[in-house]
Amino acid sequence: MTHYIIRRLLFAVPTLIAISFILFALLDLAPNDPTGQLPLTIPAEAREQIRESLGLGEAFHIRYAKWMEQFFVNEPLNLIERAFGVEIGASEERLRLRSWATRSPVVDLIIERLPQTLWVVGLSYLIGILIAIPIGIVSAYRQYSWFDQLGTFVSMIGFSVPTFFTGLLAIIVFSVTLQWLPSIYDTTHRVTDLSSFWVQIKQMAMPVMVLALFNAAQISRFMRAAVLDNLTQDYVRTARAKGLRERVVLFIHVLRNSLIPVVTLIALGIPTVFGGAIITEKIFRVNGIGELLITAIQGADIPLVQTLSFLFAVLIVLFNLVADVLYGILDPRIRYS
Amino acid sequence: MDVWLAFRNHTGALAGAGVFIAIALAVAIGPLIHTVDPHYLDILAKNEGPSLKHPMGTDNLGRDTLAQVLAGGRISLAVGFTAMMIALVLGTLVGVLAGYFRQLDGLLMRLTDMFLALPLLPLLLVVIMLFRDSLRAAFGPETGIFLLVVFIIGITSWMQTARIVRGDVLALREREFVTAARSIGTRRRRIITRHILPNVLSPIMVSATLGIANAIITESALSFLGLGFPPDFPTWGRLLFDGANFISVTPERVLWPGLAISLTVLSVNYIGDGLRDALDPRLRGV
Amino acid sequence: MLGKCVIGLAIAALAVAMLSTSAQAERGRDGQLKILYWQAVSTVNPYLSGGTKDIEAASLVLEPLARYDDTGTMIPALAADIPSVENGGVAADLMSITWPLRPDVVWSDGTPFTAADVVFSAEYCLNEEMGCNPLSSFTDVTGVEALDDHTVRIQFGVAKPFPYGPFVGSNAPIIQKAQFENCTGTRAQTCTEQNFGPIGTGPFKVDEFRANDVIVFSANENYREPDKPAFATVTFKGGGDATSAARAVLATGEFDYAWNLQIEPEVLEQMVANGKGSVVAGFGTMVERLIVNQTNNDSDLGKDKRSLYLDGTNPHPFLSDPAVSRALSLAIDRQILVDFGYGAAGQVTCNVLPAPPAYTSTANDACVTQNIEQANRILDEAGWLPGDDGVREKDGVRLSILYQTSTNSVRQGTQALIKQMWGQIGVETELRNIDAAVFFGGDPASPDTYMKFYADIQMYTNNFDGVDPEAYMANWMCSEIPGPENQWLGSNISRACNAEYDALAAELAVTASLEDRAAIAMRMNDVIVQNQYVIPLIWRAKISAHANTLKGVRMNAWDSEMWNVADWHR
Amino acid sequence: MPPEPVPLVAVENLTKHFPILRGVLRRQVGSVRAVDGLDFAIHPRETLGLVGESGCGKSTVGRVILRLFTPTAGRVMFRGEDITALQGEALRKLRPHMQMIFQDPQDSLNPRMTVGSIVGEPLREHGVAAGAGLRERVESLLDAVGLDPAFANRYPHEFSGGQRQRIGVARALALNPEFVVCDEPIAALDVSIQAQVVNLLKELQERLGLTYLFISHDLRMVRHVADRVAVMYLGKIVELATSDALYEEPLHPYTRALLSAVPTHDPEREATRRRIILEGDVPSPAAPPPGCRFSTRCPVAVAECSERAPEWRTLRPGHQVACHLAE
Repeated sequence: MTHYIIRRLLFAVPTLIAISFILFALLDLAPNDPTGQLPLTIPAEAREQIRESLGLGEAFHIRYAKWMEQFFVNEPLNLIERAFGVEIGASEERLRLRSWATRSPVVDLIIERLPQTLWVVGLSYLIGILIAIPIGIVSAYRQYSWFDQLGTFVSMIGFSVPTFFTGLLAIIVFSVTLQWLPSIYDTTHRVTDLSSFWVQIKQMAMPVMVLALFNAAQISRFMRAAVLDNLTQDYVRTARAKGLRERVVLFIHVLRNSLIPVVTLIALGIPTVFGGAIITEKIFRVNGIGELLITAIQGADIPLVQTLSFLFAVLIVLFNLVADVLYGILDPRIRYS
Repeated sequence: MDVWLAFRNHTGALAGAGVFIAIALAVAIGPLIHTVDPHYLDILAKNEGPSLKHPMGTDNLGRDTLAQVLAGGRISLAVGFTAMMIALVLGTLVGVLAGYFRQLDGLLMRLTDMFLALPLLPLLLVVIMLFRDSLRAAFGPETGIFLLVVFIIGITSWMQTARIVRGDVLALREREFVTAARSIGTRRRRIITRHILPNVLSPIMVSATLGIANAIITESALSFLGLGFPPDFPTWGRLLFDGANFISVTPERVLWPGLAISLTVLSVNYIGDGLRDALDPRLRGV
Repeated sequence: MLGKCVIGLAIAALAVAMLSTSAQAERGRDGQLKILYWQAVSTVNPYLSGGTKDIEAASLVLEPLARYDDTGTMIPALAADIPSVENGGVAADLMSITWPLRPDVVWSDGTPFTAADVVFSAEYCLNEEMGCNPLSSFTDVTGVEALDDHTVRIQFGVAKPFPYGPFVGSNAPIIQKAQFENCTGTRAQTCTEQNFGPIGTGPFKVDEFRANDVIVFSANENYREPDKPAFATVTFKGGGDATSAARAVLATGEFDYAWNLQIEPEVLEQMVANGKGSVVAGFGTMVERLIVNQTNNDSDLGKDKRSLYLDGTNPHPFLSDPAVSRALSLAIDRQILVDFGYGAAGQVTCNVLPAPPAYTSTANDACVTQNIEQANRILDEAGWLPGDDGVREKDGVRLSILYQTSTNSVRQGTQALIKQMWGQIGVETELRNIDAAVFFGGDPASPDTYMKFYADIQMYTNNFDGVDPEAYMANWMCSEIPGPENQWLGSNISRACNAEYDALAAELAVTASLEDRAAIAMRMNDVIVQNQYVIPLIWRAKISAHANTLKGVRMNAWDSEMWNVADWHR
Repeated sequence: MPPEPVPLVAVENLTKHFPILRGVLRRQVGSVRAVDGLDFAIHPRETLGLVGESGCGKSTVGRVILRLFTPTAGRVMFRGEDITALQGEALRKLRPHMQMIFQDPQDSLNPRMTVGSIVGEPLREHGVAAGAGLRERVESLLDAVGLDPAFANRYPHEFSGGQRQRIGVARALALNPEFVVCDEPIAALDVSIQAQVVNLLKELQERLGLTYLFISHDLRMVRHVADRVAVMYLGKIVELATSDALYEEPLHPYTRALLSAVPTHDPEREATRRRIILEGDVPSPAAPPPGCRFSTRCPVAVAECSERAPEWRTLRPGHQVACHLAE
């Protein structure tokens, strides 16, 4: 197993280098311009000068090499320095990855955005899973019962109605009409006591529920399918024939086997938690990573887009590995040696 | 046929098929009955509620919502199905090849990882920029964009299917009935089509039903980014998006396209369920 | 974290306590002000950003020497007075301007504001390695010197009939020398701390800045007017879209002020009906217009010819016929466009130079009324006759138009309406919308920029800063035609070359009298409009909304909307 | 013994090693010697039993002979023809002549196919029959294995274990093979059913003139079925004899140990039966002991055993053994 993991990690290196190159080249090709968002009144020469000042004058391969150095050497060193309060070499001289729009180090922006994304998107993922698994089990166990029909119906609605619509609906009901919940997320809010905690809960309620509905819809479908597949296996029949209690059959035998594919699926979905939820974040102004990415794309903030996309790629590759390892651990029939 | 008999006994599937056929028929022949031009702007009749002339009301430019929903349905259904088929075929192909042929596994799975890890938004921008003009010249603005949209959605949504299928194929390959087929002298192609594929059908069916919904919604996101069909070209996703801001002015504008999407997805899902059960003899008639 | 919160609470409590004890206005008495800019602020240094959002956010902190009020009149800010030829502040040869500074101003850190800060600000922007955004404000500036601690003279290389470019208006305010001294040239980009939290002289100071998310301001205790600002803190939130921003002020009442609400009027009206807030509009110089391509943009031409002027050898197959473009303009019912997409935030216009009033031509007002009949007649007479499919054609050329604009729902609606209007005169239209970042981006490699103009007609808004149209009107000179030789960076997007126009532009540059300047500018406007290089559609207002409890808001189209935030109160 | 006829199947030095890939670079660090240099022959119409503990490589032997695996070394002769290197279409052409019956009747039947199509698959694949002819043939096959031909439209899950194994048998017989590998065909069945299946196999052998390689760990059943028996230990055959000879007079200590665990019907013998308990575990096939592979557990081992591999000796007519001590 250890060898397998090391091998996969080694394989990940060329994959990631390939991805980094594709990303860099792709975004370089893309019809984007850092001065695109500036008003038309700014004259052309000023635009040109701004471009120059952002380092766009250099050749492609030099910019790529610089980017790689910044990403793999400079920024990690900065993070280490920050975390341990030490100084490694000439830290002031190090070239940092900077966002074009804000001129701030990209890493700082990401660190600033991560907490709210993890809270909102992470929580919604967790809640989505917690809702989806029981629904999936019961739906499959009582296939075609009213519960199953209702569950299928709700999850399909959840899946088929885009979040820009459910979010809007939630705002109209809970913010405009009932005036219960705020429609705008306050990222500067600090939880210090019970009442501020309550405020936090209230402002997270809508984005979390909207996203959770969407997540739950998807996962519950897979859970249901997995349980259905297992319910018809012979070992279930055998277990029942042995006179085991139905609860034991379901929870010990069926559930354990059904969770294998679902757990992998869940692991595969974790990078999306870090990636944020573009539309939901935008609607409720959670201003997390997803919002950061879409603003960067719209504002042609190439260094930010490149870095975020690549970080995202790294996470995906990593969690792919995690999913595969999990599969191996959970399903003893599959061996990696 | 057995499958049809079993499918017929599946109430949900039958109802789903009924609803789906109804939607498809409405979209196909509806415009022949309700002959209002969906592109016609009657600015004097904007934001109207339902009436005999406009059964679903009009939008803020005075376009007839029913006509738009019908016209949009043609595009959305076509996009949904074609894109789903592309994703399914690609995903299944890659999954089966990777799972069955050990030599291809590493390569194909790295490819899948790469596709999963590539950021789609910038990719779409580049692809559309590079190919829009040539496709537009070759097929006209609408067909050209249709091909592009369908291709893009298909090519960016096959990876999950591929992973799931591969996992199942890896396990299936070690099953004795596959060895049995080999010992009989069954050709590889047939082993895959007869023994492997039918046994990975249920995850594929689930992927397919989710895939249609995904494609219809992705199309709306594309329209939103200005990468999809021309702006005056209605699709369900676009109608829903354009109507969202008018939810309190003319709720019909979001109600109907929203309902159309949900009903389609729901009915396709039930059909998928029914098919899966009908295709799995262990579940048939039990 | 806890500390900050407690202090905030304490200030709020203090404010409430003070309000109850004394009727006299106290700084910070009205607690928190919540402002929503749906385009989030990315930096508080306006020299590094040309974005309106960033400039306006910075205007809470940084101040210029003079600013424009809501009528377009120049009023002193950090200056003691507005210099003019009459009061001797502007040299008779128009080669320099001398600003007297207020002596009583201190920075929010307590240090005095002096002429050295002004001189530094000019040097900061004029540094060639920096990539300064408001560089155009400093055009022709050859030197800035401090005559004494509170007098600054700006020297120009040419005679400047309008010398109020530098340090007037919020896009080029004064920054503190002490803070930015080590941030000049290439280092300007890396001074994150300074760029995110500039020390200013304005009513507020930055407490916390989160790029593209939120800024927390608090009242500047060293602000020169002791009873201002009325608010102790300002939350300046960003993100989302215009509709939901309007909702947060008008429907849910969560915020006090929402900026730039270009949304369908009926949606806005319905929100206003909640009675929580009001919509304010300010008309400046923004005109939504159609740009008519005077050159052939056929995709078969290849990149060496497509949409290139080539000294007039590449005319558009039909739009260069004045009859066609005239008919296109006549066929448009502009009032419908206003009613559909702008409501109170738009007016029909027939000019590319709609304001200030002294500059507004009345020669083209006939365009206000749609006239399909006349348009058809013009086309018939010019020999453009309907073909089998109803589309007019002549000598095998069909009146088929590719009409592009940026992605934005109002623009797409406008496109659809105009397409139908043109359909009535036998003109076929294909619509295309392009993401704004691409469309307005200057990437010379992209075929989709408004500068490349690979379409027959395109639509967008343009305007000019301040009140003087000289630079704006210079856009349509022959030398400004975009092409590969200038990386498509020319501003004459129509690609029209008119000798009369160039002569007028040259004349404007040397005319000092305001009256004569207005006459020339109006004539230039008429040349553009009557030749249909540009078809003006709508005079657009800046439109924002504020809560009914918020008093003192005076919408300003000539400067930052936040120009008088010090006067805002409950 | 009658004079030896030409064998139907013969293997010479049959070897199958599975590579062990280890480490980050997936280098081959060794191999699992599942089958290590076997020589034996199977004669027409006879049943050769192959017994041994699980993991000794007996299933691999069956699969290598059927060329489901390609041998690492050695030769496989079928009807006097070398089939070791056959590939692709040539191999496919050979398939009808040699078939296999699997251990797990559940797993060896595709749950998504009807019994009719499972049994009919080989016929269709080789173009033997189609349409009505195919159905007739399938029905007669089902009938031959004792199943109701009307069951053709049913699915495997509707049958009991024994019935499923009959389906497996029917499939194996569909192409009229001469040689059938029965890979523990009864191991997964209830004891009551085992006899039925074994009897079916015997009956079919007589009727159709089949040749069996009967792989099993059940010595009693093998005695009942097999004409000759080969005993395998850790990838090698240690003893080969007619089944009577082997059971009457086992020469190899391993065979003796195995037999000692089998209860007999003879009360007299049963009374004197002394169970030989083997010490220790079966060594890993990746690192078999030097010399005689059984030497680590052999109750009678001498020094020589762990130094030199014993020769394959014919001690009695038709009774071969690989043991230094046997005589």
